[in-house]
Amino acid sequence: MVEVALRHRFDHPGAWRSSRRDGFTLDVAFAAPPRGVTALFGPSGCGKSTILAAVAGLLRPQSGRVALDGAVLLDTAAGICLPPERRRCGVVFQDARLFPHLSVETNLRYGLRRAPRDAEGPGFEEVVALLGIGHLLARRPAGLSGGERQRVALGRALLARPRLLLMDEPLAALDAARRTEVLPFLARLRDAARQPILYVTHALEEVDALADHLVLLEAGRVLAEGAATEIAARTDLPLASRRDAGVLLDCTVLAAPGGGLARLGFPGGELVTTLHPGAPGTRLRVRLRARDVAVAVAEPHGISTQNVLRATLATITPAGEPLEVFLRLDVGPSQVLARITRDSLERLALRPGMPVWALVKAVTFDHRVAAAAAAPP
Amino acid sequence: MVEVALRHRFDHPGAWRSSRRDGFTLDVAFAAPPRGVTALFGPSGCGKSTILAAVAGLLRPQSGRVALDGAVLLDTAAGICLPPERRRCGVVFQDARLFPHLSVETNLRYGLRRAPRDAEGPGFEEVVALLGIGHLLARRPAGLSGGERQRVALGRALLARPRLLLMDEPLAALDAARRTEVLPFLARLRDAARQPILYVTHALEEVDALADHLVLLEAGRVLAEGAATEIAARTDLPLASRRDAGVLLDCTVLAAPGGGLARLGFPGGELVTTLHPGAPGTRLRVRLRARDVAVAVAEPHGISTQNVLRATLATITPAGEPLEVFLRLDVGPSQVLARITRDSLERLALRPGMPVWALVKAVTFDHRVAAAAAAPP
Amino acid sequence: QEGPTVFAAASLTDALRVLGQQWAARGNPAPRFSFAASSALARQIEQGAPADLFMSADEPWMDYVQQRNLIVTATRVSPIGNALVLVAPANDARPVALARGTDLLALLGPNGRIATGDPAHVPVGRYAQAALTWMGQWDAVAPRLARADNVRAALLLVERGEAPFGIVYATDAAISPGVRVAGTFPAESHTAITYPFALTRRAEGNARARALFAFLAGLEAQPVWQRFGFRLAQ
Amino acid sequence: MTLGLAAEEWQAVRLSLEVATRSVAVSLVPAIAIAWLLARGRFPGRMLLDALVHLPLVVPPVVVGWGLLMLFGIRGPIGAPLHDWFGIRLVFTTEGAALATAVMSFPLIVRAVRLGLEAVDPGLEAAARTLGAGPIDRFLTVTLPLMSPGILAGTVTAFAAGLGEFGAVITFVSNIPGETQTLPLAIYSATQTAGGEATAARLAGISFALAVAGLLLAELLARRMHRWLGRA
Amino acid sequence: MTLGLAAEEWQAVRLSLEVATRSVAVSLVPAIAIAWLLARGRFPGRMLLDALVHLPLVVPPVVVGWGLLMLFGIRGPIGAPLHDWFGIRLVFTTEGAALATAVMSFPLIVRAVRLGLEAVDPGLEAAARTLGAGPIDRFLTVTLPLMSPGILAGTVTAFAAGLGEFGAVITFVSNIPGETQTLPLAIYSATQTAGGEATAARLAGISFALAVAGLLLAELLARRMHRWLGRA
Ligand SMILES: Nc1ncnc2c1ncn2[C@@H]1O[C@H](COP(=O)(O)OP(=O)(O)OP(=O)(O)O)[C@@H](O)[C@H]1O
Ligand SMILES: Nc1ncnc2c1ncn2[C@@H]1O[C@H](COP(=O)(O)OP(=O)(O)OP(=O)(O)O)[C@@H](O)[C@H]1O
Ligand SMILES: [Mg+2]
Ligand SMILES: [Mg+2]
Repeated sequence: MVEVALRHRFDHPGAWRSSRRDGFTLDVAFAAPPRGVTALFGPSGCGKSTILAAVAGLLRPQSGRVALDGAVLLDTAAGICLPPERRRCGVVFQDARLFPHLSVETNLRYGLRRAPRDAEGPGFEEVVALLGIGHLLARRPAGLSGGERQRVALGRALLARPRLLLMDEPLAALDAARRTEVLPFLARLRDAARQPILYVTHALEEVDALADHLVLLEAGRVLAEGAATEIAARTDLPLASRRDAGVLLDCTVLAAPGGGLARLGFPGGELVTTLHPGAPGTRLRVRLRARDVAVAVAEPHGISTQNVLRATLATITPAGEPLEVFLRLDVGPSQVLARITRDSLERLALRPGMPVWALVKAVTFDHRVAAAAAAPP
Repeated sequence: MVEVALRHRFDHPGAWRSSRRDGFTLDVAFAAPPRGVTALFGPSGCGKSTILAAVAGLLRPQSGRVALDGAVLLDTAAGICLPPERRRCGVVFQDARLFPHLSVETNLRYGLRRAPRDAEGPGFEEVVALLGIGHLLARRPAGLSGGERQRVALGRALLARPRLLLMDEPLAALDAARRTEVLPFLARLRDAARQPILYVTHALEEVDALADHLVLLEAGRVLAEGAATEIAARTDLPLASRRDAGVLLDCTVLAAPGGGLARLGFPGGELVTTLHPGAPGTRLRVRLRARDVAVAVAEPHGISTQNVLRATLATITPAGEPLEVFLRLDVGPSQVLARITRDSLERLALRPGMPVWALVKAVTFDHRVAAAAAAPP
Repeated sequence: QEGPTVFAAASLTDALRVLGQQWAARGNPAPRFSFAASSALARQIEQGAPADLFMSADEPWMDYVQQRNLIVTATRVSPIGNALVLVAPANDARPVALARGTDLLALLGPNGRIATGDPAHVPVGRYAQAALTWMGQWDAVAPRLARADNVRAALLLVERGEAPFGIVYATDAAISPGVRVAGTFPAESHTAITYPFALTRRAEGNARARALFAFLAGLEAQPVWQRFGFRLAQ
Repeated sequence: MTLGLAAEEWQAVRLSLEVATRSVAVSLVPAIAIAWLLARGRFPGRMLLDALVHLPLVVPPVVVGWGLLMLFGIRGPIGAPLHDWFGIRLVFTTEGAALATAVMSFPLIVRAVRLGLEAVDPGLEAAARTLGAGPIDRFLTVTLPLMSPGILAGTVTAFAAGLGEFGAVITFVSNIPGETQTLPLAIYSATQTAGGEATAARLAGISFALAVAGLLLAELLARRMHRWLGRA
Repeated sequence: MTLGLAAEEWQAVRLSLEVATRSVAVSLVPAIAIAWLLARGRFPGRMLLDALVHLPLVVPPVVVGWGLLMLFGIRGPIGAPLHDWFGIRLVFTTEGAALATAVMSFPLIVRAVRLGLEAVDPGLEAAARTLGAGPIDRFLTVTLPLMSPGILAGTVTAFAAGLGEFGAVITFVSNIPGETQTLPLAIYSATQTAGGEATAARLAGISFALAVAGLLLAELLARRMHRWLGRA
């Protein structure tokens, strides 16, 4: 359990001789579960890095408290402020921050050598294998590509045997191709890590692939906090106004996709997809974007769309855009969001409680994100 | 008309004492039309920036020729190599490169003051209004946000009255929110510019919003070159293996969307969308992603999907993923791609020549990109 | 009113300051002094320095400028001289008899040094070398010399107790409260210590310079020279 | 307000300031040029030039002064034509003191300016080129302003060192009050006088105070400059 | 192979190298400490410390030598206990020459080291902290290696300046062949002798050659270092 409560104000003196004094106030409190990834999600400048710095001890907030499984790292009221080197928070920075004068191996061992004897964690070989960096050990950081660099940074943080892992947009500095390359390693690390992870990002696909718990931030405040699937399903948050808004479905692979389409089961139904999610039993979370869900009032036939799910229209809510609405559909115990036009709403005379069919194309899912999200059974 | 033909090799000496000598060879030739935006599109490290540098004169290639409307800027065979300051190529760099010691206004006027007397181009006030930077004129670059900085850089390049505008990933350093903020200004600039623009990017949405002509690069070579719409419609290029592959449709706004859905006409059909594309007559290009197109062999009823287009199945081609295929659909004279599973292909017994219905949700289009892509009538 | 410019050895500083004031007090334009090492001054005169009078601390550097025809040879005189003394720190008062064969090394102890000017180029060092050679001590004492840049620096080393002995001019010993004269070298132990004065070529027709020269080399200046410990030439 | 200083000593203070200022003034432009050559040039004799610039640091100041005397004395290969054709005499003048000081502080100023130049982002110069600025234009409007922190640092160090320059000055231009007797020479003269230690210490104190003032001013300027360049 | 040099002159060369090397060796650690204080410290006397460090640059070397004699002489407040309790004597010894040289080149070395330190990315130090490295640990394993180009630059400048140091050395330890007669003192001696010009020029040439060698070596080392730090 990671408890974080922080208050801090930055004053921006503004230009010289300007009397304008604007600033930034951070005022947040949240708790992250003792295992899994808690994503801090929000737009640029909302205070994500500031929170991470305060947790790591690199910034001393004006007031606040940070506790990790009951151990107090910071408590301004009690005058406690452990220095970073005694907090045992492994940090993965956006810009890797590998030591340029040390080889990859020495970088990796830097934290390991300084970790307490009795600290538990994966061994050197294990981490190297996990991240696929065995062939880089003798090289210098300067010769690495961006993606390789971030993988080494992940390994270095993990090998310091931290009690808490902090990651500050570890993929933001990478282009799309490199991001795709590193995302699966992050997912593996999430599964291998025995400690909680605070993961800062402003990319939704990283939340989809990695986050169990989500803290939604805006302008220094917490907008919402909860399980990632719950938050994604809410239509009252700024998240919902994104074009790619939609629910996250926790699925289990039902049929081995040996050459055929993968069948994913979720409470209340099944999805047929062109994903390659691994062996049956693999757990997998997929984002079902609301805009990719069509509804029909009669069961359609002769259509390429492969997923036609029986559902009940639960509620109709606005969708940010004036011409669109969200339909919340109950598919068994699960909920699915569909984005349709007000026009269609009227044309089909949709009312809450009506039985409908939800139509989802099998090709609609994001292969990269899903590949990363897959967790072994 | 911009003619570019370049050969250049970088040797990477490799690590010290390593005998491995790898390098990078650029070998490209292409011609950009005399007006509009030509996008150089390709993955990181494929040589895009190198091409731009050679055109601007900041890099002297081992051999090559660059001509602009018949005027030779570079011809290694003839021993011609104009210095950058005499090429009159306005460059917008990824990192803005504003002069930190000069005010925004002085930055803007830097190139203007050095432009030939008789050079034509928009006036200072015009550019400032176009880019919405009037309120920044007295400020220093250091105080600007990333987005503001790029807008000033755009203005500075434009005011130098260049014969050719070169932009090297002007949005890459910005986060999603800032990108959205600057994209419309780029679109405005494209419409206002009287000179050709070479635009380097590896973001497909920027190609969608801006590019008329596309040069597809990979590992230092030109893979394909042509009108952006043509290239997008091809299924034999690496582009097609992207999840967001699909055709670009050139549309004209038919109905004013005063509170209602916008009707966009394209040769052979109409699309109903929730976009806000401006007054009737506005021209607009939208990406219709293949994965968002479903097909039906019988006309569906009672379905929320609002666009049901009569089409003829022209060809069936592989789609990168083994379980998926592309259907090329003729909708009047236009072509649309649909991505469906092989499973559906067999289930519906689809064969070339069959009449089908193409199903497209009205909410499927990307509002940000479309907003930027809209050109006044 | 610009007075004449006098290039003078640094060891004449104190006395010349007083003489300059006296000269000015008589209604003459105050002379300008440039105090530095005789060697530097000689070279500067060679390079056209605006010196009207040259007052060297030793004869060889005056010879140097004379050979190069830079002075009015007829004016060259050596009106004052000095004595060479062995000094010790003021709190360590033991007279030393300076005669042939005196065992200076024994007096110096295992580590002690004699501070004096560098015999290679500082005049006082040259006189010291001659005197020590006369005493038959040169070979023994030479490795024990602390060769200073100028007399004052050598004096300072004794004042601070760094060197138990120093060989300096009587004039310097007289005005330093930190040292005491342990013995005076016999006049025959070294060539006479004299300060040659001369008018430079450029001042040949300069009446003011000639007048000042006459004053400094003449009777009126003698009390001041004596006050500062200089000996008058016979 | 004489602070217990004789008129001659005040003169030395004034002269020292003048000499230090003039030496910085004359060496600034060549130092910038040489720093540019060393940082940007790719020519065969670069290392040799670098070594030559360091020369005054390596040989004793007296030797530098002596070398200057040989070169610029009215019988010297440079001094003779200067004197005969233009009537310019450097030896034993304030100008000469400034020259000697400039030569001595030259390595320090070049080093600082060079570091400042190396900190200039070549990307900004490239940007200026694409905006139509030719070599001199972009040097003056972009490179020079951006390297100004280095120039400032060099100026301060050179000024401070100029206040203390002794060996080269006394050898080259002698020790003439009001003309070439700067503070360090006055200090030297004081040490040559019986009981002159107090005067020497007082003058050294003034020297120190001047240098502190210069450093303080530079620190303030540097802050302002960094803000100006947006690096604050 | 005597290059036409007398044994005594060879001795001066050897001694110069020794003095310059030792002076750099003794001043390196304090210079790093002071550079660290000046660059990172936020304490009231920072400006004063900065000025004090510059002091040897500002006052004439002879005065520095004189000051050293007052402090480190056997009657001085530092020299007396050193001598009485530890039997250490600095005046007239090679160690003393190294000390005087070290003091004189101290401002140069501090300045370069400080620039090197300011170029170190504090982010890397923060990274080391989060990996469990305490203050000394991270200074030794991260900060120090990363500031090494600045240290190298400072070492070279100080070494070059050390080869030329004169005024402070001759005043503090005087000129004892084989003990304190370094190259500059030998050169000075030669220039003060009528007809010594040739010897002086020859010795100055050796001085220059040594400095060039040092600079060359440093350039090579710097390149290697930059590659090592991945900045090539
Ligand atoms: N040292 C500082 N001094 C003053 N203001 C600061 C400082 N650090 C951060 N800020 C301000 O605090 C706010 C939050 O910054 P922070 O870096 O935490 O944002 P972020 O959410 O991490 O953004 P990004 O996604 O761009 O990294 C910003 O407005 C920023 O300008
Ligand atoms: N100055 C250089 N020396 C050596 N190699 C270089 C140099 N500049 C570029 N390269 C190499 O040339 C190739 C192409 O580089 P370029 O910068 O043109 O790629 P790009 O397409 O612009 O990539 P990005 O999208 O990352 O900016 C890369 O492999 C790069 O390492
Ligand atoms: Mg951040
Ligand atoms: Mg590029």
